[in-house]
Amino acid sequence: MSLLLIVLLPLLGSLLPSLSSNQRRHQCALLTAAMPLIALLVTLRETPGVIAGEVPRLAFSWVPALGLDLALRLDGLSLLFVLLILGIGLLIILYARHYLSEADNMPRFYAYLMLFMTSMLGIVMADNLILLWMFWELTSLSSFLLIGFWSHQSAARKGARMALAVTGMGGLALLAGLILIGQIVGTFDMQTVLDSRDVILADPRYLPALLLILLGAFTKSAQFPFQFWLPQAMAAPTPVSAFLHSATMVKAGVFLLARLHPALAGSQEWLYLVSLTGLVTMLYGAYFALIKLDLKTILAYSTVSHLGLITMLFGLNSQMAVVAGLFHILNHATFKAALFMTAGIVDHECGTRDIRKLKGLWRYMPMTTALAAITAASMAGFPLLNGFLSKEMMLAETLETPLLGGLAWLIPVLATIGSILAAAYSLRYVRNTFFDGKPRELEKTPHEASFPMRLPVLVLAIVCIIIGLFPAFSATGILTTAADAALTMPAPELHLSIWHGFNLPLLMSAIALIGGFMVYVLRQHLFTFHRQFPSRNSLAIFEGAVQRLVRFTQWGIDTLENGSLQRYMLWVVISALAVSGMSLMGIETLKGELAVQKADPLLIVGAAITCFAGLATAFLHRRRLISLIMLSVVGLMASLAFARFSAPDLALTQLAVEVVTVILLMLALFFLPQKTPKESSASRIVRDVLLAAGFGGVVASLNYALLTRPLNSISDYFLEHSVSGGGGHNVVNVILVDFRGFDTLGEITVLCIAGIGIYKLLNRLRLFMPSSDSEGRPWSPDRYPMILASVSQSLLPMALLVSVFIFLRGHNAPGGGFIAGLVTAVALILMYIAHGVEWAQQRLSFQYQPIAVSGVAIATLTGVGSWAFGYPFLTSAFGHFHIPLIGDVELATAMLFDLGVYLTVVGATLMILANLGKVTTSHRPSKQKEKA
Amino acid sequence: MIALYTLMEGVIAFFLIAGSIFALIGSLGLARMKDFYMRLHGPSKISTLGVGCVLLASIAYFSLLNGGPSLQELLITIFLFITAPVSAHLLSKSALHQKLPRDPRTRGNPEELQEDDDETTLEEAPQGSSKLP
Amino acid sequence: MEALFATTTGILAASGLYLALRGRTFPVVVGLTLLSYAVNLFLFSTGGLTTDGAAVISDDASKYADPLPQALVLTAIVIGFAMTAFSVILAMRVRGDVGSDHVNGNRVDEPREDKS
Amino acid sequence: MLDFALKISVALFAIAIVLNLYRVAVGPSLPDRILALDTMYVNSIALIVLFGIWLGHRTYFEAALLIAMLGFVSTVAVCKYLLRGDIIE
Repeated sequence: MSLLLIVLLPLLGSLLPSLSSNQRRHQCALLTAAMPLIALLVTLRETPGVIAGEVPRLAFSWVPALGLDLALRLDGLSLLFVLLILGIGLLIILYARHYLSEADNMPRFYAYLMLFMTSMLGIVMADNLILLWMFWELTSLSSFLLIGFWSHQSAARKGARMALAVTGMGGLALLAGLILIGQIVGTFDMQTVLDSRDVILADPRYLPALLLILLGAFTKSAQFPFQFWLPQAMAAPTPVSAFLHSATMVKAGVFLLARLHPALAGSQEWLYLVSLTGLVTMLYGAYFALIKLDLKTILAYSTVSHLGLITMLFGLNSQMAVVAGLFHILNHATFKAALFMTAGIVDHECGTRDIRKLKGLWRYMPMTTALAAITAASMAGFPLLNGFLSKEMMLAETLETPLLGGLAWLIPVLATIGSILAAAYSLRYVRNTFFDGKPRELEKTPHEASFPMRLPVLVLAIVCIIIGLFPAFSATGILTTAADAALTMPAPELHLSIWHGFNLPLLMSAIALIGGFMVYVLRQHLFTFHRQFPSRNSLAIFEGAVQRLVRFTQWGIDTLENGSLQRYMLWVVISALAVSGMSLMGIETLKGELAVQKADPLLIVGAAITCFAGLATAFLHRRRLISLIMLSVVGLMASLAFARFSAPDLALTQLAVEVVTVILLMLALFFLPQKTPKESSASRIVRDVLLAAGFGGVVASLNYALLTRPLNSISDYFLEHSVSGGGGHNVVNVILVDFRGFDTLGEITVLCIAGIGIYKLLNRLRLFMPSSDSEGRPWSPDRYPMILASVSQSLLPMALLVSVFIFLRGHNAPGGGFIAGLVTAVALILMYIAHGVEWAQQRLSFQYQPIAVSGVAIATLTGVGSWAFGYPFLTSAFGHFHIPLIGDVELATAMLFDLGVYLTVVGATLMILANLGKVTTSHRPSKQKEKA
Repeated sequence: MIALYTLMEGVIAFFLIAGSIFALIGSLGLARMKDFYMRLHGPSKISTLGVGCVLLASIAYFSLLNGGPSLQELLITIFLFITAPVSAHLLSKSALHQKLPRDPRTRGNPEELQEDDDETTLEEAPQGSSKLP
Repeated sequence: MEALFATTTGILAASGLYLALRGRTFPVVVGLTLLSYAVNLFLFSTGGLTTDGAAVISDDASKYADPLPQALVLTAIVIGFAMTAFSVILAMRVRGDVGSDHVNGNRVDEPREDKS
Repeated sequence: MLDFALKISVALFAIAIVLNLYRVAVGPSLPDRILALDTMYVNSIALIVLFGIWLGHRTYFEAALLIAMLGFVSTVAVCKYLLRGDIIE
């Protein structure tokens, strides 16, 4: 349970800051700090157990179908990172409290920071590959928010976007790689994956999986050639940089290397890819750290360089190298966080980070100078500090690597060159900023930062010294446990001490320090050399690529999506034609093996009428009402066809819908022009006729081919089980309300939503109402013809009776909720037609929206009800009852479901038609009014 | 018993034939008559009668088949007989409203058709001559 | 009979498509309705054309019409109505907001008397 | 005898429907077309009933009933449209 606390407390912490206002900054910071502090205490309580070898784990099943579990673990590796994240995170919270200015929205900042911390903790504690990836993507997102925190600055926005694009794409690659691993191993469970190294290495999918995972790790850890996003991310507020680029974000990549080290490492591919990338990155970063002029950019490139160093160590396939890598992760986090904070202090107090303007700050801020000097010395690998220890281990490991075979000597040489550069840029950072004369052109007079702002730096500097002086006491325990988790076998015995005697690594360290000093002294030559190269701005290149992409997509949109429905239709139809035409060409003969039934004369007449009416609908379309009448003929014929081919339910539905559609279209036609102007060009008409003919031909051929081929239907199941399983004799209805009840539920929901959408669309719609028909005749003054009014009123009870009859019998005879609902709706619409909206509203004193919604609710509740009895959703129960006059009625829960269908259909149909009728608001001339 | 069946069969057949002939005559009238007012007669009266006959045949047939009175078709018949006049009334009302031309030999001069100065018939009427509100 | 049925479906689909390609909202909606009739007939026919199949389960029935396509088409008809209604209201809304009933949203060539 | 009568009857009704379609198609006025459509509905009822007699069961009874009802409503709606333009006011 405590594992969950560690992850969830910071998440809770991301909500807490918003409780406090921006003005009460102390309160806000305290609230924020409380949660990670508790989480840190929880972690510390677990620490002795973990160091003793326990691995607390926790797992809930989340989406078993995807292999996704909410599984957490706290092994040594996780512990190291959790302590770093929480510890440095707390210091950052304190620092940010004093760093942020009054104008910055502090609660928002803390909320983002806590969200980021949560996702980072999730990564390091995840015990499931997919879960790990989820948190991984969360860090990309939350770091986007953090880097772009000063969203009014263009650089912040662009830097954030670049970071998101690069790490996000890497994240997708990582997902693909992890899925491949999951496929190879058969599970996403972390422990199983870590134990299956032999299986993974032997699988042919190992290389692609490795490449994809490394892509994810390298983009996150800013390895060459993806290093460019990290310096751009320096547009973030300094606390963010200090957190993201020391202990967290970029460490996620190297964490992943360490985490999957037991499963993936050991192959030649791993050795070359990882260690050489790390080596190149180390040199590249170190070189640019020496060249750059902005304090934070210098630190950013040094971070790139150190990450390269760690990556190289993980790549060396040596156990001690892994230990060294982990040790350097710890050390780098401490000194780099501290250095970023000193850079922030300088920026905060002097208003600039340009190394050319800053000089001699030690006069103004001696404490900060001392702290910066200590931590920078650690970065340079100065003895008695922690950086020295891990760097020396690194140098020792490079001496033993088999990499490059006969050229293996190259590795330690290059590593030493990297160390020389590291010493040089560390020296430059301290000397150019804090010493070397007096500051020039500063906007304000610098002074020492407040104590709370220096406190986090002080803490980290002390940690640097403690680890540097007493490594065996302070770091051995946690490093050994962490290494245990990152290695397949127990970690090698670790002898951390300052003095190993005179040996080659010590010599290399000495060369590095002396060489670094010399490079620093001679740096002007290097700068001159560097100026010969044209400067390449990675941001400009990236933004240029983004602009080109945007232009390309804009071009695509403009070309394809020009706002013309006709053109879209054209493309849709042409592609449909192409696809179905192609499949038709694939069959040998159009006619299948089934015997053709003989057509009787009645059928021929019916088909002829249908075809004629269909064509007439198209040809007479410019006279809209006539076209509509022709459409009703087609509808009538279609329902007769359904009746003819043994589908009474369909015939009923088709009839009812056809009438409702005609009423609907006429209601709409009142507000639209009565005739369509002649505007299509002759060539357009020819094109459309050809297209339509082609379409019709394909549909007809497809239909014929289908009809003459034997059918393999699952319907026999429904026919067999309809009575026994669904308790109804009308199989169509049983399928609707029972077998496929879930589909029907979806469909009535759609109907309900359509009705509500229409209600909303009609809201405050004002349309011109013609006062005369298309021939200029004024409308008849007789609003409600008396004969119609009185007769229709007497028809209503009959119609309602019919609909109840159809509804009740629906399960066993043609009928059911859909049809009964439509009949009821039509009967009520007749009242509207005969008596008008006002009359009907007075007598039907209910709203239709609640009816439609309650229909969906009843249907859903019926489904949910079966849960109460321990059955799956929408299981039906039934029994038979005999009701006089109506006959044997089956009362099933399906009936209740059908009632829901009925109510939805009534409600939705009336919602559509009655609301459309109501659009005519003003009173128009009428007989009644004239009399009055 | 067999005689009764034969008799009933004859009755049913008679109703069927009679009904369909009525319906045909009604539709023939619809197709052949000279103006709308004449055409209205056929379907609204004779066709309804024809369908009524067929429904009677159906009642007789199913009564015979089920061995008892089967009156459900009566519902349709009642429905038809109530609604047919109403639709005919509405149709004639709209025809009068539209001032449809009538055969010159028609006797009587209904009020609705008196100011018959509109030269254009329905189908050739120009589009868009309605006045602005 | 099969050829007849298929031809009818094809002609209805062709007419519907021709209308759907017109430039004004009303013919497009009518065309879509016609097209949906054709599609419903098509879908229905995938279960085969049964002339005197029983529609409900009974002991003396020898053959049944395929109920599954029927159930599918039944809901398709109702949903088709909802879709028609929605597109019709959309057409009205466009007329109210844009002042034209052209499907491409053109504001041009609207007869004067239709402006209110 | 009954079989023969049925066939004759169906044929005559089919001819009647074709005649109705002719009127729907040529018009000339809108009320003509509506009247013809209404007649077509009525004749369809007869056809469905005849079909029921031919099959010997009354599965299609509801269909006939609904045509009677809905045909009326649709005729009323179109007439109201011709008279008032707005059918629900």
